[in-house]
Formats: sequence, C-alpha cells, structure tokens
Amino acid sequence: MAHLALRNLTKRYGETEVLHGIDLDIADGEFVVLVGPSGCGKSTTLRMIAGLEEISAGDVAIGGRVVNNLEPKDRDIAMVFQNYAIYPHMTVRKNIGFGLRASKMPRADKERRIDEVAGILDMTPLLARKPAQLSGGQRQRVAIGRAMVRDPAVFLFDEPLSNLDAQLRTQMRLEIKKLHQRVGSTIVFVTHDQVEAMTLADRIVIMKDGHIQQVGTPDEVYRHPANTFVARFIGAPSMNMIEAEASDTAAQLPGGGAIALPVAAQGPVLLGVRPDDLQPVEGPALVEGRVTVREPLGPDTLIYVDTAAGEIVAKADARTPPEVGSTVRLGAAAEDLHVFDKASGAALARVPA
Amino acid sequence: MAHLALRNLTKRYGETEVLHGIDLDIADGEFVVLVGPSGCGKSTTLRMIAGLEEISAGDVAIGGRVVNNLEPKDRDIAMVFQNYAIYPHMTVRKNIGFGLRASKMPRADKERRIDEVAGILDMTPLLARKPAQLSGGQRQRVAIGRAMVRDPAVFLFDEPLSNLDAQLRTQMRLEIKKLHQRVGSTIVFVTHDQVEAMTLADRIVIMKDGHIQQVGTPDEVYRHPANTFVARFIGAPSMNMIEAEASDTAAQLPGGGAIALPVAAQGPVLLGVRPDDLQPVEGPALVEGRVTVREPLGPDTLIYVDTAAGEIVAKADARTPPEVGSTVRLGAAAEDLHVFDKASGAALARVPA
Amino acid sequence: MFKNLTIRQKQIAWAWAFLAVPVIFYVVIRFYPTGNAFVISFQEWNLLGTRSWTGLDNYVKLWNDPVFWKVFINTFEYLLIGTPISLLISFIIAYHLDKVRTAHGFLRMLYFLPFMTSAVAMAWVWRWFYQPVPTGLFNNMLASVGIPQIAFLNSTTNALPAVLAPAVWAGLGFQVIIFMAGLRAIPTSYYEAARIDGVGWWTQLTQITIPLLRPTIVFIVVFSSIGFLRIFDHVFNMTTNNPGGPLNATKPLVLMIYETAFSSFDMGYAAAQTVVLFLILLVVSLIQLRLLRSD
Amino acid sequence: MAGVTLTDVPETAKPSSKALFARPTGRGPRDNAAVIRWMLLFLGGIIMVMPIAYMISTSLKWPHEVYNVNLIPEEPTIENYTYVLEDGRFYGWFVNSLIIAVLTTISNLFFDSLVGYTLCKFKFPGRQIVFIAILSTLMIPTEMLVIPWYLMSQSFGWLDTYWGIMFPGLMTAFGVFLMKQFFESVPDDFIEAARIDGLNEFQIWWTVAMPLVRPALAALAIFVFLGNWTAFLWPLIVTNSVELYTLPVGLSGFGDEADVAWELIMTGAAISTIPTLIVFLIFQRFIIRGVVMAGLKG
Amino acid sequence: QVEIEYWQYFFDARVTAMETLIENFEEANPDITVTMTHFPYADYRTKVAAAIPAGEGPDVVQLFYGWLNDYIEAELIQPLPTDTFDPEVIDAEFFPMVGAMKRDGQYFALPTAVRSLALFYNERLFEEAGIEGPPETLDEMVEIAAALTERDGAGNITQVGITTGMTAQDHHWFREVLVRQFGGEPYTDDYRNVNWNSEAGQAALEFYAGLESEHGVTASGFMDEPQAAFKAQRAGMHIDGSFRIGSLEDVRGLRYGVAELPAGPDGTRSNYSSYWVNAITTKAEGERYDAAVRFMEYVVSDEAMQIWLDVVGELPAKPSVGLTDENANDPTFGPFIRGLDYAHTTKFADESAQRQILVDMLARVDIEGQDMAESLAEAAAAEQAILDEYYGE
Ligand SMILES: Nc1ncnc2c1ncn2[C@@H]1O[C@H](COP(=O)(O)OP(=O)(O)OP(=O)(O)O)[C@@H](O)[C@H]1O
Ligand SMILES: Nc1ncnc2c1ncn2[C@@H]1O[C@H](COP(=O)(O)OP(=O)(O)OP(=O)(O)O)[C@@H](O)[C@H]1O
Ligand SMILES: [Mg+2]
Ligand SMILES: [Mg+2]
Repeated sequence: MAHLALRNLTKRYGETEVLHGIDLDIADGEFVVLVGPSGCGKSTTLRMIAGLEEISAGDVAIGGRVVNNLEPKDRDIAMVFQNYAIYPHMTVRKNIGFGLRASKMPRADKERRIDEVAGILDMTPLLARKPAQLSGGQRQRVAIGRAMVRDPAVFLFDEPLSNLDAQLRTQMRLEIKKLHQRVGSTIVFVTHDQVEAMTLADRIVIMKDGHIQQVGTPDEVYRHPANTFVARFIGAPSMNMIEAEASDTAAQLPGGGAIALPVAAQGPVLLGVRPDDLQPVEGPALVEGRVTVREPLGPDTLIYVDTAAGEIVAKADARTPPEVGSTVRLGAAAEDLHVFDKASGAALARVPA
Repeated sequence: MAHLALRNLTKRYGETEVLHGIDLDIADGEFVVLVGPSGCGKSTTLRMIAGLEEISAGDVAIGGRVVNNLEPKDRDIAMVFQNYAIYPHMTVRKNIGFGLRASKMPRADKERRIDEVAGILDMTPLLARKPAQLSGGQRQRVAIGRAMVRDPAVFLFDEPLSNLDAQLRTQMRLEIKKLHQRVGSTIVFVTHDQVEAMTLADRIVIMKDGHIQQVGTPDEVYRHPANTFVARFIGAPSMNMIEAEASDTAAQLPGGGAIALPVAAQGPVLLGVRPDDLQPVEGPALVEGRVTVREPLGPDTLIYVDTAAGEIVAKADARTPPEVGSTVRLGAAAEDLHVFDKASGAALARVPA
Repeated sequence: MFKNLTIRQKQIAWAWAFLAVPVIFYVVIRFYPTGNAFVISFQEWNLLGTRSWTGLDNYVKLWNDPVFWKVFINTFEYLLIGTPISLLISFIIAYHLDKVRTAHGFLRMLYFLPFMTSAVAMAWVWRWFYQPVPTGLFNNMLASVGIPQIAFLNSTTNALPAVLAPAVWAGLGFQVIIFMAGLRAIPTSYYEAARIDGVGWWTQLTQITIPLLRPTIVFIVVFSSIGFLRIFDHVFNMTTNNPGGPLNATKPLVLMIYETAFSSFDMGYAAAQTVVLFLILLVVSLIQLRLLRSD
Repeated sequence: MAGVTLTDVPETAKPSSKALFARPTGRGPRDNAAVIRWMLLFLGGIIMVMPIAYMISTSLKWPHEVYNVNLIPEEPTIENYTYVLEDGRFYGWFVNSLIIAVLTTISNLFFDSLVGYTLCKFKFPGRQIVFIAILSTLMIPTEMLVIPWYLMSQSFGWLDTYWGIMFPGLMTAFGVFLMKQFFESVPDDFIEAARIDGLNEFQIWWTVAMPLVRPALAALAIFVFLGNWTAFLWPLIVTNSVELYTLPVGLSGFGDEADVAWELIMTGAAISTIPTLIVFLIFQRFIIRGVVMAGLKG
Repeated sequence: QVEIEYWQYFFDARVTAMETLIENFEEANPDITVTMTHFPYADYRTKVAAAIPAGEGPDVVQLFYGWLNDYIEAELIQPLPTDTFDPEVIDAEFFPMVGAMKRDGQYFALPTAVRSLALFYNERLFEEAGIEGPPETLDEMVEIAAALTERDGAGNITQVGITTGMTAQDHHWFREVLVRQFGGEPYTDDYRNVNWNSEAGQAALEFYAGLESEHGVTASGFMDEPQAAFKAQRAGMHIDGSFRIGSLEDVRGLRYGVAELPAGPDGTRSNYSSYWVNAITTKAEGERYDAAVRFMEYVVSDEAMQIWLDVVGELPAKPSVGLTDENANDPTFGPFIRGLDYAHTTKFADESAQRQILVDMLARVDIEGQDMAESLAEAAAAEQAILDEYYGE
C-alpha cells in the first residue's frame, strides 16, 4: 500500500518557517502534481517526503506508517531530480543499475531488471553510452530509469522537465504519463509549469508561500479556481481580472455598463475571465478598447486590448483577427465569469448550474 | 539605413562546413526570427552578423556596407545573449550604462539616456541593485536595456527567453514585441521555440543543417509549409503525417479507404494534418483508432490515438473528450490537408482556392 | 593598417600585444638564465674565475658519481612517498572537514597555519621532536609506553621519511583547501540520489566522490609532484648540521645542486645536475598531463 | 601542459551558494558520528599546530631554557619580543618586506592574470608553446638562477634596490597556470557582450574579466604574498645595505657561526607569521570559491 | 677625501669591534672614510662569491683563510705591498700558521684574530661528581667522562660525559689533534696528500668512535648539537672553538671552566687553529688602494688585536699581543691562547666537503656497522679525490 499522507507538515530554516503545516492525502496509484511559483516550497515538501530534509513538525506517512525518522533508503521511494543527478562518469547501464546496488538481489536478476527497464524506456541501444553522449531527453530517461528500476511504492519528481526545450518537453510529458499508466505507482510531481500540471495530474496541488491554495483535478482547478491566485496561475495566458462593484447578481463595470453575474455578491469584486472565453460582441460588452499587440499562435491569435479595466488578453480567430489599433468590444457568457471577493481573493460560490 | 543583407554566408570550422551559403535580405525595421532545431546554425549566423565569428565566405552587409572586417563595436549593432551576459559585479545602472562606455557622449547625456531606457523598461526603482537581487525576467530586461541604450541600427537576440519559465516567457515575449513597435529597429531573433517564432516575427526563417528551409510570414509558414520539415517544426503538437498513395486528387489511406486531396499528385505522398484540424466524424474517416492517452490543456484536451497510420494526435473538445480506450474516427476537411512528396518532402503546390 | 586586418588577425595582434611584456620578462629573466645553466653545464667554473669548456665532462662525472645516483633515488622516493601520502591525508582531512559546520573556519585555519609558518623555525622544532630521550617528544612518548627508541634522523632508513614528514605537514593545508573546493563543486544532488538509492558511504566515496574529484586530484598530483621533486628547504633546514645526511640518505637533487654550487662552487657540475632535474620534472609533468588528457 | 583542461564535469557542477552550504542535517546515529568526526578533526588540528605551539613557547623562553624542550616555559618572558622589536632595524626590514611583498603581489595579480587570460581566451598560433614554455620555468630551481640575475642586476644597476629584490618574482608560472584555469570559468558571452558594447580587449579584460575572477585573485594574492614574504636567498644576494634587508634576511642575523639564537628566530618567525595570517584571514573566504572555479571548470 | 668599503659577516660583537676600529682609524686618518657592510654568516660566502667577481664588492674584504686560493687564482685580491707588510717581519711577528697566507714570498691577507680549540667543562657537574679538575690526558678524559655519564632505567643516555659530533668541531680535533697525538701526520705535501689513512689514523678513529661504542660516555648527535647539550647542562665536557665563549656567557646558571685540549697518550699536545683574514680586492685602485693599505695596516695592529680580544673575545694573531701574561693566564682565553702555540691550520680545498667525508666516515661505522679500517680508507680516498681535483691533476 502506498497511500501517502502529510499531516501538518512544517519546515523551518532557523527562524523562518517556509512551510506552514501542509495537510495532504494521496491515494495509492494517484498522480499528484505540486505547482506554484518559485520559492513556494514545492521542493521542500518533496524533499521531506523523500527524507532528504529534516521535518520540523508534523508527519509524513507512507502506507500508513509514519516515516519521519526513516532514512530515505528505507522509505520505498524513488526520486528524479531537476538536474537528473545522473553520474557523468558511469555508463547508462551503471547509472540505471545504481539504484540496485544496495539491494540483495542476485547479480543476474539485477541485470535482467536493468534490461527490462531499459526496454520499457526504449534505451536498450544506449546502455553502453555515457551521459555526455546523450541528448537531454535521453538523460532524462536515464534518471527515470534509475528510479524505476527499484520498483518503488512512490515516485517523486522534482521539475524533471524544466531543463528541456519545448519540443522535448511535450514528448517527455507523454512518456511519464504512459509510465504511470503502466506501473501504477503513486507519483508526486513538482513543476512550476501549469501546462505540465494540467496534462499530467490526477489532482493538482497549488501552493503559494508555503500554504496550499487549492487541491483538485485539473478540470476543477481550471474551471473553479478557489481564489484569484489559482485563477491567475492556472491557464495561459492568465485569466483577466476586472474590478467591478457587485450588487446581487449584477455588477457595475469600470468602463461604465453593467453585467449579469453567475453568483450573488455585494460590494467590490474581481471578475475573472479567461482569454478563451472572450468573444467579440455587438451588444453590451464586458470590456472595450484598442488592440495594441497581436500574437499569432498558429491556430489562434492572441490580442492585447487596452481597456478602461487595464490590459486585457483575448483569443481571436486566427484567420480574421482584428487589426492592431482597431477598437474591439468583447463579451463573455455569464457562466464563464469567475467572481472573486476583492478583499480576500476567494472565489464566491456559484449558483449550482 | 539598417537594411541587413547576407550573401552566400558560409561558415567552416576546419574541414566541416556548418553553414552552406545563406542568402537573406532583411528590410529596415523588420523583425526576423531564425528558428530551427539545435545545431542548425542559428547562433553561428547571428554571431557572424555581430562580428564575433569570422566569416569563411560570403558577405554581411549592414546599411549597404560590407562589414566583414569591421570589429563588432563598429557595426552599429547590439546583441542580447541567451544567458543575458549581464555582469554580476555591476549594478543595474552600470550594466545598462556599459553599452555607452565607448561612446563619446557627455556624462550627463549618458546618465539621462540610462534613465530614459530604465524608464521604458520599467526598471527605474531597480537601478541600484546588483543582478543577484533580480528575478529572471528583470535580468532579461537589464540585458535588453544594455542593448537599447546604444540605440543601434540592428538588434540581435540569441534565444533570450530560453532560460525563463513559461509564465515569464510569455510576459517577456510581449515586452520585446512592444519594444520593437516603439523603437522600430531591425531585429534578428534566434529561438528554437516555435511559439516564440510565431508570435514575434514579421518573417520567420526556418533553418536546418546550415540551410534555409523556408522564409515567410508566420501565417505563410504555418499554413503553407514548404516541406515536411517545416510542417513538423512549426505548430505544437506537431503536424501528423500519414503515408498515402495518391493518384490525381484522391489518395489511398493505409487503413483502407480513400480521401480527396486539395492538390493533384501521383504515387507515394505524405498527408499532413494538424491536430487542430482533426474532428470526430461519422462518415469516411481519415484515421481511426483507440485513444491511448488524454492530455487536458484547460480549454482543449489532446488525445493520442493509435491508428493504422501510427500514433496520431488530435485536439478534442475539453468538456467532452473521448475516454481512454474508446475508439474514435477522425476526419479533416480537404483544404486542411497538406500534401508532400514522400521522397523529397517538398510540399505539392495547392490548387488555388 | 590595423583596420584592414580580419577579425581573427586583430585577435592575434591583441594576444601578442598582451603577451609582449610578459614574454620579454620570461625570456630575459627566466629563459636566458636557464639557457645559461645549459651552457654552463658544459663548462668548468668556480664562480670566481673564468669559465672553460669541458665538453661532456660534467655529465660523465655525474654519471659516475655514486652520490648522484643515491640522490636520484632519494628524489624519487620523496616523490613516490610524499605525493601519495600527502594526497591521501589531505583528502581524508578535506573530506571530513567538508562535512563539518561547527567552527568550520577555525578548524580550517588550524590546518592551514603550518603552510604559513617559517620553514626554518619549524624545522628546528621538528628536529627536537625527533631527538632521542630525554629531549625528543616522540621518543619520550614511546619511552613512556615502553617502546624502544627509534632513531628518526640518525638512520639511513628512517631519516628520509622523518625529513619528509614536516614537508608533508607544511603542505597539507594548501592541498586540503584545494580538495575542499573540489568536493564542494560536486552537486549535492548526486549524494541525495545515492541516499535515496540506499548505497553506503563507501560506495558513495568510491563510485561518486573520487571519480568526480578526478580533475582536482590530477591538479594536486601535478603540483605536489613538482613540489616533491624540487624539495629543498625542508631537507636543508631539517639537516643543517649534516645537509642531506646521514650518508646522503635524505639528500634530494636540489640540495645537491645547492651544495655543489654554493659550498663547492663547482658551477658547471651544478648546472649539469640542474639540466637533469629539469628533464626529470619535464618528463614527469608531461606524463602526468598526458594521463590526464587521455581521459 | 594544456592537457590540464579539467573537463569532464557537467554543467550542473556549478557550485551554487546553496549547494556549498546546505548539508543534510543528521540525526540519531549520524549525530554521534558528527561529534566524533569533529573531535577527531579538532584533535588532528591540534596536532597540526603542535609545532607552532612550540615555536611560540620557545619565543617566550630565556636562552638557557631553550634546550629544555618543555611546552610551558618555566619562566615565561617577553624579553625576546622586546629585544626583536626594540632593534630599530626590525621595523625597517618589516616595512621592506611588506612593500616588496605587496608590490610583487600586485604585479603578479596583474601580469599572471593578463597572461592567463590571453592563453585562455584568445586563439592564436603559438599559444600552446607559450604556455608550455612558461610552465617549464617551474622546473629550474631558483638557486641556479641567482647568479645570472645578479650579473644582470649589476649591469642594469639594480643591485641594492627594491626593484632589484622584486624583479625576478614579478610574474610566476604558477600564477599564470592558476589564472588560466580560473578564466576558463568566465563565460565567453561576457567577453563577447563587451566586445559588442564597444570596449577594446584591454578594457574587456580589466573591467569585465578581472572582477569576475576576484576570488581567484584573492587566492593568488595569498600564495604570492606568502612566497615573497618568506623569500630569502635572492633578497640576500641582491642587497648590500642593512636598511634594504627583508625580514627573513634580517632575521637570519640572529644566527652566526657560533650558534643560533633560536629563541630570537622563533620570536621573529612568530612575528612574521602575523601578516600572513592577517592576509589569510582576509582572503580565506574567497579561497574556497576561487579554487573551485580554478580546479574544476573548463 | 677617500671612501673605502669594508665587508664582513654579521656577528654583533664583531660589528661593534669593527665600528670601534673604524672610528679610531678615521680619527687618525681624517681623509679616509670607511663604510662597513655585513651579511648573515650562513650565506656570507655565497654573497661574497657573487659580488666580488662581478666587481661589486668592497675594497677590503674579510675572507675565511681557506678561501684564499680561489681568490688569488681568480685575481680578485691583490698582494699586500711588501714595503708596508714586509713578509719577513710578518713571519716573525705573527703566529706561525699565518704563513699560509703567503704566496711566492708575498702576503695576500692577514688576520686580526685567530681561533683555536679547547675543552669546556661544566663546573657544577664536576663538583657534583667529585671531580677535581679538567683532564690532562685523553685517558683521564675518558675516565672523567665515564663518571659524568648518566642513563635512565631503559639504558638511554640522559647526560653525556663528553659531547661528540663530527659535524661541529670534532673533525678538526680528529684531523689536526687526535691523528697527531696517535703518532701520525694528517697530511703531507702541504696538505695536498691525505696521510691519515694510517695506523695513527686508525688509532685516532678507534679512540674517537670508542668514546661512544666502547666507553659509552657520549652519544653522537645527542640533543642535536654538542653545544646545545653543553648549554643545557646535560654534558660534562665539550670541545669547541674560542668563538663559543660569547654564547656560553649568555646561558644563565651555567658555570663552566676552560682547559687546554687533553694531551695524547705520549704527551703530545696539538691544536687546530683557523682565522678570518682581511684582504684588499683588485677593485681598490689609486688612492682607494692607498687608503685600503692604511686601513689594513691598522686592522692588524696590536691595538686592533687587543680591542678585538676585548670586544669579540677572539685571540690576537700575534704572540706579542696574545702571549702577554695577562692574556695567556686569563682563565677563559688562556687555554686557547696557549693552544695557539702548538696549533696547526688545515689547508682546505673544500672545507664543507672535507668535513662531510669525516662525518660520513663515522656514520658508516655507527649506522652501517662498517669496519673502521675500511671506512677510514674509503674516507681518505674520497678526500684525496677532492684534493686532487682542486689542485688539478
Ligand atoms: N537551506 C535553506 N535555508 C533557508 N531557506 C531555505 C533553504 N532552502 C530553501 N529555503 C527557502 O525555502 C523556500 C522554499 O524553497 P523550495 O526550494 O521548496 O522552493 P520551490 O517551490 O521548490 O521553488 P523553485 O520552483 O524555485 O524550485 C524558499 O523561500 C527558499 O528561499
Ligand atoms: N567551434 C566550433 N567548432 C566546430 N563546430 C562548431 C563550433 N561551434 C559550433 N559548431 C557546430 O556548428 C553547428 C551550428 O552551431 P550553432 O551554435 O550555430 O547552432 P544553433 O543553431 O545555435 O543551435 P542551438 O539551438 O543548440 O543553440 C553545430 O553543428 C555545431 O556543432
Ligand atoms: Mg524547487
Ligand atoms: Mg545557439
């Protein structure tokens, strides 16, 4: 059983507390992604799970057993580091086999296991090479292989893709997803890239400054962000935020005009709307302004619009995007609006659809 | 005048020729992006324009004057490096002012110019800091500031964004675009990220192995790739390629079945279709297979489909994506099909629409 | 003129402009005297009088001089004992020092202090340490536990290691610092990965630390080899009464050169010895660097 | 010799300050191990400084007690210090040594790094030969060079001058090699960026490259300072006037044919260790970082 | 007004003495200024050898007597003018060993002072052991030494009866004193031929080595240096040169006496004497030469010698000064001065190399257990080789 539980997990470096009591339950076989901006405590959390960092307070339990005082090697975990940490002086075979050095398995079995893993990762022809002779993606796979070979209950990944270029990233993302489907281990995956988070996770944990902001499936956090931080962090380009004054299910917009809300609220609110959800409209617009920049993305084009509510990003059809300098009027369906309390940033509960 | 011309530009390192006679004309004020896979010669080209690399054969002309033997400082260019190359021991002010050291401008003018540039880049409050105290994006702006301050005729950028995380990248991309619109200099920008290329360029130059593959506006290269290499390189996820046997305007598919082509061809061809253009169809399908992986991206979900023609990627609606394991039938409009000669990889001319 | 050069030619011009003064310096201050030594090695000269050509006499004399062969062997003994031992000890110290955080700077200074202290003064102290009872520290310690006396310096077998010890001792601090620098350049993630994989410290040491430290090791090997092949000060100061003794048991080549030149004033002979030393050093260094390059 | 390009270490080997100082904190049995380790290192350190303790102890003894080898003097005295320090010439020697060591150090910092930089960052024909030739100067003992130097100084009129004492040490192969290694770690981009910004090569070296190897310069400074501070043979040969003696030459006067006043030698040694200790304490923070780059990159 | 330069090695008392001499000289010769420069003792020879051939040296220089040959051969010093320094007068007035400074009937250099050997003994230890006075003969010396020797429980020597050490002065004692006392002549042919590989030489070596191996009254290298053991009061007797007096004076609590070297089995007395000489370099010409001559003249005058004895404690080079009643009976200087009468001066080709040969000779016996006769023969052959090479085959 590789159920993983964090209970009030806290980390202090000297005086400063960098992790303020994290609570999280991860089911056996679940793929959980930790995201958040740089310095929010993702790596620290992961390293405490691995046993590389001392736990200041709280517990880490793996398979129901509190492992706070166990050495990393006794926790039945494997970890893939951001910079791979594969040994430059060892061949791929040795690197992968390194994870088995401590095991009492007979030699022949070890060899078999290495070959097996190499096979899964499609690296059999590369076994005799040294890391310097590998491409970035191949190195990444060696690091994963070293983790896999031990067949651990829990895999920990710390930003394993951040050193790769975009093309390779997409490809590796897919391989990790496939790996998970095949071996069914519990995986905790750290990244600061929200696309990775979205595509890989069963559940996403969004962190900020040592606190968890929201835990949920990719769909949940995308569709129902718990607060403005999550709303802005998930989705690229970021969600637009428009200040407004709400009274019941309607809101007064900064540029004048009013709009219906999907939820009842009072006082200053922030209206969040994703660039994808903004459409040119003829009637009453949510925002209106002059296009300042156009970014063609291939299938779509992003337009940046200077409005009374600040700069707004919207996705326009690639074939007929508005000209730079032209004025556009953009609106959104009421159900695509996210309403947040301006003071606390917390999302206001939706009227059930 | 900052018209930039490369004539038969060639680079040899010892015996090996890495750039095989590049010809390129860049108009004054144009924003040109060089893209291509790693090692294709992008940096080499840029560095020869800058005068950092000796020219083996051919000419570089700036403003109509051949500059082959001029030192970098005499070419009226500025360059921003991949790792910024900002000096860790100097403050932001000094770093930005560094570009003016060699100029004979009076001291007071220099100071004014630095303040002006800092203002444009929104860095005025940071002028007294050292690079270590800056975030990645801010460092990037310092590097750009150092280039801007000299007000050069030509800006050269070598993968300036590749060290940044996704969020910051998007933001910086925008700033560079705005910079260009404001100062109107000629810009040559190197990247291996095709999203960057698409969003920034007036014209994209796609290179491979020291040869230019295609030059065109983002729209042109996206919509009318000159060959399979360009087709695959531009657009993410990559264009799917399906082998087929063409006879006139119809093609025989590998899974059986036939399809209409937008162009007349004979013999083995490759049919390219972008994931965005694939739709679930009821009738005759282009491809058919089992969904192996699902990648939710927020607004859309990517599905990977195992078909007779190999693995095919398609974009599905995010709200109702097909289940993993289910069988889908996908088709595309004839005008969305790209037809390439299988042997040469060259695109076959379209019937004018 | 300069304007018309290609960029590469301009670079070359700059390089030589930078090197101009140093090259003149090295040619005049170093190569010229060195060349001089090569010339003198074919001459006879007592420093006071005139020089006269003697052909290969000095080399023939050297070849037939039993003291030279003894000294030749001693010199290599210094190299072969000194280099590995100082390498090993300084590595062990650095390895552990690297893991210590409490009063780290203080401990480091303790190890570095000997490197900074006057060799003359230290040699005297060491000589006293080595004395027989009642004065010698070491022998007193041995005596207090009932172990028979050891003749450290007054012995043809023990003297060389005994003289070498202070030299190793004095150089340790320098090597420790370089090793620590090397150790700290190894990314911690390698060790963390190893901890997660559950390998023991020995495996970490042999499979990770040492292979990754190889560049540092080579750096130290080359420089400490040159140092031990050129050992002089320590031997001279440790054996002032009987330089290189007893019975030339501790005499290294540089000491022989020094004595030949400045007590016997046989400059030609000293020059011939210098040429031999030069060749030994060159060969040893080139071999070591070759081994490094062949990596 | 150019083979000492210490490659083989991946990009990730770049030491970040975090990597340098973050160590996993131990617990349980590892705590005990840490205590034992500390004790042993401390013990080793004490053994290392034992001879130095004897030096200080001897400097606090009366002459008649010098040969009684006990660590704690029976009748400690600062007489020797007063004697040495009251000798008016001592200050002169001290100042001479200081001036010479400082000037030589500056010269080495300048030239060694200039040559190291050139050998590292410029590609030009003859580079390898220049490097090996410079390195080969490490292979001739100074003892063989003093006579030619003397004759040279004589014909140039450098005898008995500061310049005469200093000139042979103005540049060293060790420094060149060290600096060459350090400059390998300076990214070419910095240099190229400066080129584009219109600096000439000298300005680039001085304003861009030099500040980036400050740690290396600190390390080199300590080594050169130490070397010149203790130099004996050449300063002795080249000087005639007592006023120009360096400290080691002056202090060697405490010995004569009859016997050596060890208590005074020890006192002198103890006093002359102080400046080197100060130099070390000032720069030691840099040494680590400095040598890291020298030893391991490029 | 003439200015001349004088060089000597650094030793506090010597410098003080020379300063007095210069002062007196300048008073008497107001037209001459003398500047003195001094260098550390250990490297004086190197320094002088580097400077003088280069023409950088002084007008008057102090040299060790053993270096003279080389300096004459290289024409770095010039003969003393016979009108002022009449060889015959010098032969008559100076102690005989000064004759070594004469070449072809001309003196090249002259000493102010000379040194000789004597036996120092620790009065306190003598009293404690109930010994009346210093030994007269070698046999007595061995006997007394035995009485003074002490050992710890393990048999390790903790106090020696007499110090030994070829590295110090004992090689002189062996060559010029013991060999002669056992009936030999150490060298023949004006020190060009080694003659101590003889029965006398062997007897001398047996006696010397026997002090440790047979009688157990000494340990070679005890406390590193003989003088250190004597200073630390862990040695009863110690043979050393007159220059040692000054440094023994500084040692608090040490009461010592000085005696002439013990006589040989047949009563033969012998001693070894050495000296530093002053010479005029070839650099001095014209009026500087004249001034140098005058300075030399003063430096070897009776007055200068007495000042030197008083200040430095070195023995006057002329019997007329040295053998005054007062000097000859001085409890400290007396034994040395009396020793000068029967002292010999070895003409070295390469003093340190020749010393090394004796050091090694003993070491081979001590450490390697080589047979004495063999070691003696080997050493003699080695020394002969040095002499041969020096005097040119
Ligand atoms: N050894 C340490 N001492 C003090 N503070 C530390 C230490 N290590 C990390 N921190 C702090 O803890 C916080 C969390 O760091 P952590 O490495 O977990 O961030 P992260 O979320 O992984 O960020 P990134 O995306 O940049 O890797 C940061 O603010 C960091 O400054
Ligand atoms: N100094 C050199 N000697 C030999 N070959 C070189 C040298 N520098 C570059 N090359 C080769 O020239 C080719 C082009 O290199 P260049 O740096 O221009 O690639 P790039 O397109 O910028 O790639 P990347 O995206 O990885 O930066 C590569 O194949 C490279 O191996
Ligand atoms: Mg992290
Ligand atoms: Mg590049």
